[in-house]
Amino acid sequence: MRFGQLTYDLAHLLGGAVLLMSFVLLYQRRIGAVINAFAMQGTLLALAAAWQAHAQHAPGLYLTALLAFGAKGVLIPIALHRMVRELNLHRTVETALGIGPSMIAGVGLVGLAILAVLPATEGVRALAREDIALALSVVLLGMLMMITRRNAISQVIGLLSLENGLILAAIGVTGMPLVVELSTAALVLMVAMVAGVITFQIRERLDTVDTGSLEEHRGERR
Amino acid sequence: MPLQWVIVFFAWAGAVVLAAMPNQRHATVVNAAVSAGMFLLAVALMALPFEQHGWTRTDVLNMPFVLVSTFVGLTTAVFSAATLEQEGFDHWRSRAYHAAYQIFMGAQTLALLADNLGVMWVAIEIATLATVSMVAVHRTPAAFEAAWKFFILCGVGIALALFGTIVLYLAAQPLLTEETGLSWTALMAVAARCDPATLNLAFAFLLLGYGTKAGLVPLHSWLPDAHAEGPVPISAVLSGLLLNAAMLAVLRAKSIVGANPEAVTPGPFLLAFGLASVLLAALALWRRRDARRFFAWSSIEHMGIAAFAFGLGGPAANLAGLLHLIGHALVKSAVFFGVGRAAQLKGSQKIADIGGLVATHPALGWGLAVAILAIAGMPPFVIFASEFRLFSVAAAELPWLAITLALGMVTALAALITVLQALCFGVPTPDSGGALNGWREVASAVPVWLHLLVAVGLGIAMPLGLATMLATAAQVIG
Amino acid sequence: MLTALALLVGLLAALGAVAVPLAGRPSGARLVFGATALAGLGLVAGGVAGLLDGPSALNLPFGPPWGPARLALDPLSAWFLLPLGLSVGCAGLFAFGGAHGPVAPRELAPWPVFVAGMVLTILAADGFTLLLGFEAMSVASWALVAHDHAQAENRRAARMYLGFAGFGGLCLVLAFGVLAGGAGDVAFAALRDTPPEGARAAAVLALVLAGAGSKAGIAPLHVWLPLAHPAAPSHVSAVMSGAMTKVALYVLARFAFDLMGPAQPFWLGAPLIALGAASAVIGALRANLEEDTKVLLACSTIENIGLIAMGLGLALAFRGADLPALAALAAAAALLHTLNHAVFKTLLFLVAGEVLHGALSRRLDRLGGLIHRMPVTAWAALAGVAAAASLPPLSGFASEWLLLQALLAAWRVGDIAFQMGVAAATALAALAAALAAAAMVRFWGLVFLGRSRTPRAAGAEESTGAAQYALLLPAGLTVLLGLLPGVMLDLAEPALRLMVGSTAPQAGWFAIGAAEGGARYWPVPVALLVAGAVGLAVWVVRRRAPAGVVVGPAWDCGFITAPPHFPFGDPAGQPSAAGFGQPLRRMLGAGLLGAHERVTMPAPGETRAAVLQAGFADPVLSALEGPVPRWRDAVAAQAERLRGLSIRQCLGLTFGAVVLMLALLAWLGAH
Amino acid sequence: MAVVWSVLAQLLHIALMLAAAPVLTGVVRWLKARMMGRRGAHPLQPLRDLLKLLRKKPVMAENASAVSLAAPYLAAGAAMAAAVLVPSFARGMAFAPLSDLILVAGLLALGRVAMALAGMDVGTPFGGLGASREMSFAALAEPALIVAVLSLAILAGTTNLDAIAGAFRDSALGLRVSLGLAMVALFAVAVTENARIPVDNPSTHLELTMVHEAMILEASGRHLALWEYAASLRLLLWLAFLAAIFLPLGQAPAGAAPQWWVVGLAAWAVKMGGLALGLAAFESAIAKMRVFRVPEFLGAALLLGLLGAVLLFVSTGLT
Repeated sequence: MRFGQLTYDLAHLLGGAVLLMSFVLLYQRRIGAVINAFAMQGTLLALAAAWQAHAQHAPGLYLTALLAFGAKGVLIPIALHRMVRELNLHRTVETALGIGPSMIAGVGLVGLAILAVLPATEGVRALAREDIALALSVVLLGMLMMITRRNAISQVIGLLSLENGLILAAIGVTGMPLVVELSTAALVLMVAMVAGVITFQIRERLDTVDTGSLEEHRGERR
Repeated sequence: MPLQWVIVFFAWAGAVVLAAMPNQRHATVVNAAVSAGMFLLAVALMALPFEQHGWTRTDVLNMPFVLVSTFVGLTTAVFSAATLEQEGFDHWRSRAYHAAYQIFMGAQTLALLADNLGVMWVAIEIATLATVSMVAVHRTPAAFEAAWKFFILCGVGIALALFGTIVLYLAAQPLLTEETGLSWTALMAVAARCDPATLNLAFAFLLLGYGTKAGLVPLHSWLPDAHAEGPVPISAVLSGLLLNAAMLAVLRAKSIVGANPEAVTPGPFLLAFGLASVLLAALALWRRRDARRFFAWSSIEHMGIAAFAFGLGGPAANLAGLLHLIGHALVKSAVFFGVGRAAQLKGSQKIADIGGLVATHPALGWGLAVAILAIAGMPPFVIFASEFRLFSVAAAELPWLAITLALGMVTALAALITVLQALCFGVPTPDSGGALNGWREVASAVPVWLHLLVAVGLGIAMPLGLATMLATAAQVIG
Repeated sequence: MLTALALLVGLLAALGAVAVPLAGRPSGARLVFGATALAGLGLVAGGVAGLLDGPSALNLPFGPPWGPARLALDPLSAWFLLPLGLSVGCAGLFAFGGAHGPVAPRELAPWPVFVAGMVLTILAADGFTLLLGFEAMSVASWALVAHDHAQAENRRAARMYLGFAGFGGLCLVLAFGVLAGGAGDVAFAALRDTPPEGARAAAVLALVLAGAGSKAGIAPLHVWLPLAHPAAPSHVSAVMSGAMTKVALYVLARFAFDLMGPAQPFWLGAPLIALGAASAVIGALRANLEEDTKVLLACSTIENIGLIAMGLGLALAFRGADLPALAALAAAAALLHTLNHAVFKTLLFLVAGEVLHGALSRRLDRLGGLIHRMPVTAWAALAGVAAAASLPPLSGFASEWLLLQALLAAWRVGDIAFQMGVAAATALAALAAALAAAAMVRFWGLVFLGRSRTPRAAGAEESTGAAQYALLLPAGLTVLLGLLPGVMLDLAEPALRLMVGSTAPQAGWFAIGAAEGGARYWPVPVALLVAGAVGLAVWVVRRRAPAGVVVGPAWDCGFITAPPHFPFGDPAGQPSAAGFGQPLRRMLGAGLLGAHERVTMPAPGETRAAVLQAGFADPVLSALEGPVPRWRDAVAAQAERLRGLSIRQCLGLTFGAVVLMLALLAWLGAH
Repeated sequence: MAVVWSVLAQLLHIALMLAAAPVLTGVVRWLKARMMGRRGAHPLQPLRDLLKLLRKKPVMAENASAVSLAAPYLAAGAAMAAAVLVPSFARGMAFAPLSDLILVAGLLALGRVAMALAGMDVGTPFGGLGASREMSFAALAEPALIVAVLSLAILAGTTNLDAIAGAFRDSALGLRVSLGLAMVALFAVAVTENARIPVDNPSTHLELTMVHEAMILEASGRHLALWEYAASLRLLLWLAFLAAIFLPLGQAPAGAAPQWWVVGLAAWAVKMGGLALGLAAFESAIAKMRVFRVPEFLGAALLLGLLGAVLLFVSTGLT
């Protein structure tokens, strides 16, 4: 694959779109919009996976694409929407770092990701380099979202978006063995996490299961 | 099916059986029996020639850990059988606990035996999921809190590790075939020719990812609470086994990066993490009021020491690190048995509520006292040997870092002594129930002393075969 | 012989294990103590044999995971077996005599292990084995210090003790590491092949001083001694003071004179001399102020360890300045004082134990007049006291004479700064010796002379049998060693040759000499001279004076007569422990130990009594229990802020680590 | 033959020292009295006192132990032994090889300890007070003594008193600042050791200040005689010591024939007389100092001694 080829361009485009959606996630102020943006990102990821399956002639990746679409494009967003509705959560995103600064930090992280990948010699194929830079950016933005947003839902979505970055990296590498298994396993982890959020009915933040009981146990300060 | 997989699936089959067993008493026995079976299988595996086989491999590096891990698994199961009634489980939770225990043991063993880094990652993920559920099993707010923190932080950690794994493959991809891909053996073979910059990136993420699981500062925040809130046996296996598996994963990554002369030297990173862990833990130990959290912090310190040893590199320091991991697994689980049992007797795990154990419960009190001495690096236990080796190498190669490390260790030692005397000496605090009848009382103390005995044996009279294995392994890590 | 000694170590360790079930039996304790007493005898035999025979080495069939444990017996280690054996033998005998019925296992089981650890340290021929023995000795003695753990002060002592032990062990490991220089081979034979130079040598010495010094009680790492000794059972304190500190000095000597090689500069001895002098003065001064018999004796141990350290430092300096004969003189002083101190300090601690047993107190202010109730103990103690006060012709004087001779010759090293420093050290050594004499007078006078200060002291009972022999034996040895130091120096000759490559000036069996043709000390003629003079006085007095005495009441110095409920007189009418120490507390204590006195006078007309508050504090101990923990807690409190983080903030830490790592990689890639 | 002479000289020396001790004390007292304008007791009065005391039966406290009985003999014996070792009119006497300075200091310490213990035996407040002060002062005097000895030992190369005296007499050491400083230090030590003014007052029983007398308050009869005699001997031996080192002129050399002894004896008598005069003058001229000023007095002596040693290092370039 080289520049100018359709395979490459489309893969690159889809990867870029996933990254763009990460920025959209950071930009949104309302929970509902965040969930929708995440669904969009999941769908784009599924598309990227499907395209890679086609390009690499790896039928297993179709399964990954299907799972990604099913879980992240449809089911998890629906579950989160329901949760927001039923628990009557705040509809706005509370930020620890404002939207503007988050965006700037995000751009900085993308720059960092590129700088970190840059030293890779030309021996590694360009696609892989670009691909890894994109995926790394998505991962970092996901983490950024986790630590700069106060709402539980936003934080979970940050984690899920981080995981999207992983899958993006995995599908981009030609011949990656076990890619389906790994992506599935990662998905299981994420689903378990979402299930945890929903079961524990975590309303405000991931920190808080029941704020009242914490002081005695965790702090050990008397 | 090769024996490696037999062990893993033996445990998982045991998990299925245990999940279906309604009678808690029977389940404890079956649990111990399954663990005994695993231990025997691990011994049998030692007898077979070491080889790579599919996704798994047996080599000098992982077999000592498999042996120790199944041994600790067995003694923990025995301790668990003796004291489980103290945890006050209903039969559902008992089922969940036992099933999770065996799922964890299977996954843990698989993580150690895995040759394929992807399989290793999956195994560690399963182990994490199993332990999260075990930490939460008491369903108190604190337990939920601890489990949740554990879950989130380690979830992110292993996500990072997966990213590292993928990048690692990317680095080696032009040189690998689909069949051998992600195999550690194959990666080691081509490591020297891989793209160094990509390798660096991979190492960074593997170190941070598995380092989170190993509890290295600043990725450690989950560890103290997770160790303190689950049932007692879980603290023992978390500290004794899971940390080792994570550290072994770091070592596997380090050996690959280390094999490439153009990539970054992995040593300084490990040194930095190790030193940070020791220093922070040494200070944090002074602020603890909860006995189990105290020893959880001590685990952070010891992982830091091991990381420091591996960071130093070279056969001598690596041997020290391996010995330290093994010694820590044995001794720290003994400490958790002791302190957990004491907490059951006193009805509280606050240090202030436990006191004078040697006067009222000599076997337990002295066992705990000796175990804490052992964890503090007193002879003739294996941790003494490993710390001796580590410091005698470090003093010559990195004197200032060695002195800084020593400063941290002295601070930690003083804290350990203070707590040892607070728990074991002085005027006994009143018991609040928690007595065990007949054989259970004995069976709850035997694991402590057994571990200490083994630790002494490894410290000053290690079987030649094992010593040779570890020495070879120390050279493999590089 | 070495094989037999190695077996002895094994047997002692096994005895420790067997002692747990034995402790419950009536005769179990006697068996264990008797066996250790015999082991002490064996150690002395082993030491003498090792000095007479050549060196031998032995590789054990087990050891650390990377090689065998190595043992060796050479003259230096053989010499240190002598104080160890004598101390252990006497202490074992004392405990044997004092044991009636079952003893708590925690008091019995660590005892043989303690002894085994010390022997192993001395026999070790590689770093690991040495540390194994060293730390085993520390841990076992810690258990003994903590045996009466219901008392908070004992727990504090045990904590401090074990902390110092761990610190010391760590320093020694680092010293071995620096010495081995990365090769990681810590066998002594390999270490000797690569002697350190310059900064490395200084680093090794500093680490050894911190490591072995903290165990030996060299200032400023001496503070655990006065805490730990009173907490341990008497026979254990005797061995801790008499033998264990010597084992630490052995480690020091082994490093400085053997492993570091002979080609070291003279200034390497300077820190030893300086710290030795400081220990000597601090120890002796504290011995004058402490009010507990065992604490007093422990402080006196600090003083004597300081003197021995000075001897070692001088030997090091002389060797570096290529003055072998003087080096041998200083080393001889150190070795001889090691042996002498081991014997008389063991004796004195056993006396303190006997007094504790008989009069049920260690406090000077609760004793008194015991010479009437415990005459054998008193006279045996007097031998030890006189030796500790370095009075001729007892053993302490002989070795301190040698030390002073070495100090007086130290100007020959040449360097003007060294000369000035050593002149000051000479003054300090003399000060310490005289302070020790004052402390010993205070000890013996307050315990055995005067009137009983409590009814319990008045009703004290003396042990008979083995416990008494355990006092008489070292008392006799103190006299014998004092009269025949020449014999001991002859015996020490191979050890001196190993240390400094030369032998002490030969002066025959009945004398010791400063140098060829220099001053001599002849103990036996001196003893005869004094005896003759006393005999003359007796003869003259007998001839001229009437026999017999008139007995009357003691003059009450103007105090009112004691009321009838004070059958032994008014205790306040006798000098108290604090009162006896007052002159020195005012003269020296204020400067060195922060001693203070405050008088609170009631206003005129008030009926309140005037109060005199006096006290002192060892500055090192105050620092260890004051500012150091405060700094530690302050830093820990800062570190603890990490712990108050929420999960999100913890993730922030992870995130920060990732970003930092990536930035680092990017930077590394760019460069 | 030389052996016989040395033995004879030694015996003569012993007799001389034993006999001269009470006389010297008497002379000093007499001189002091004269200087203060009193007539003073006969110089032989101390000897008469001794004989009188010997004839009296001692009174002992009920709870006195064997220490009270034995200590006077030991103290007197130690003082005698020390006095025997300090050369007077001749060098190279039979006991010359024994006469080590540090040994002499040790023997004096032996006597001091015996006295302190005797003071504590009965358990009276004064006895303990005296013992405590005596041992404390000695602790401060000892370093000054040893530092002064350091200067001597550097110059003579040995601590043997006989050899030092010989070296100072035979080799032309000349006048040295160091020696002067050492002498001042030694003099201060001598004053302290002998319980003289300004450290202690040998003729006072004022309880606040006394040291030496406090310890022997309980002694009487023959015991008191022994204590007094030991004190006289100590004074004699210190003056003899100072004379032997700093005024070596006229001493009979080792192995010399008896005719030299006459010269030596005469010179010694003159020297001792001079020193006694000096001591008396010194004591008459100054007042007793407070007890807790003694450390400063002895500290100054120590510093002077140290200064002497250091000057020696510098001036002679002993490298």
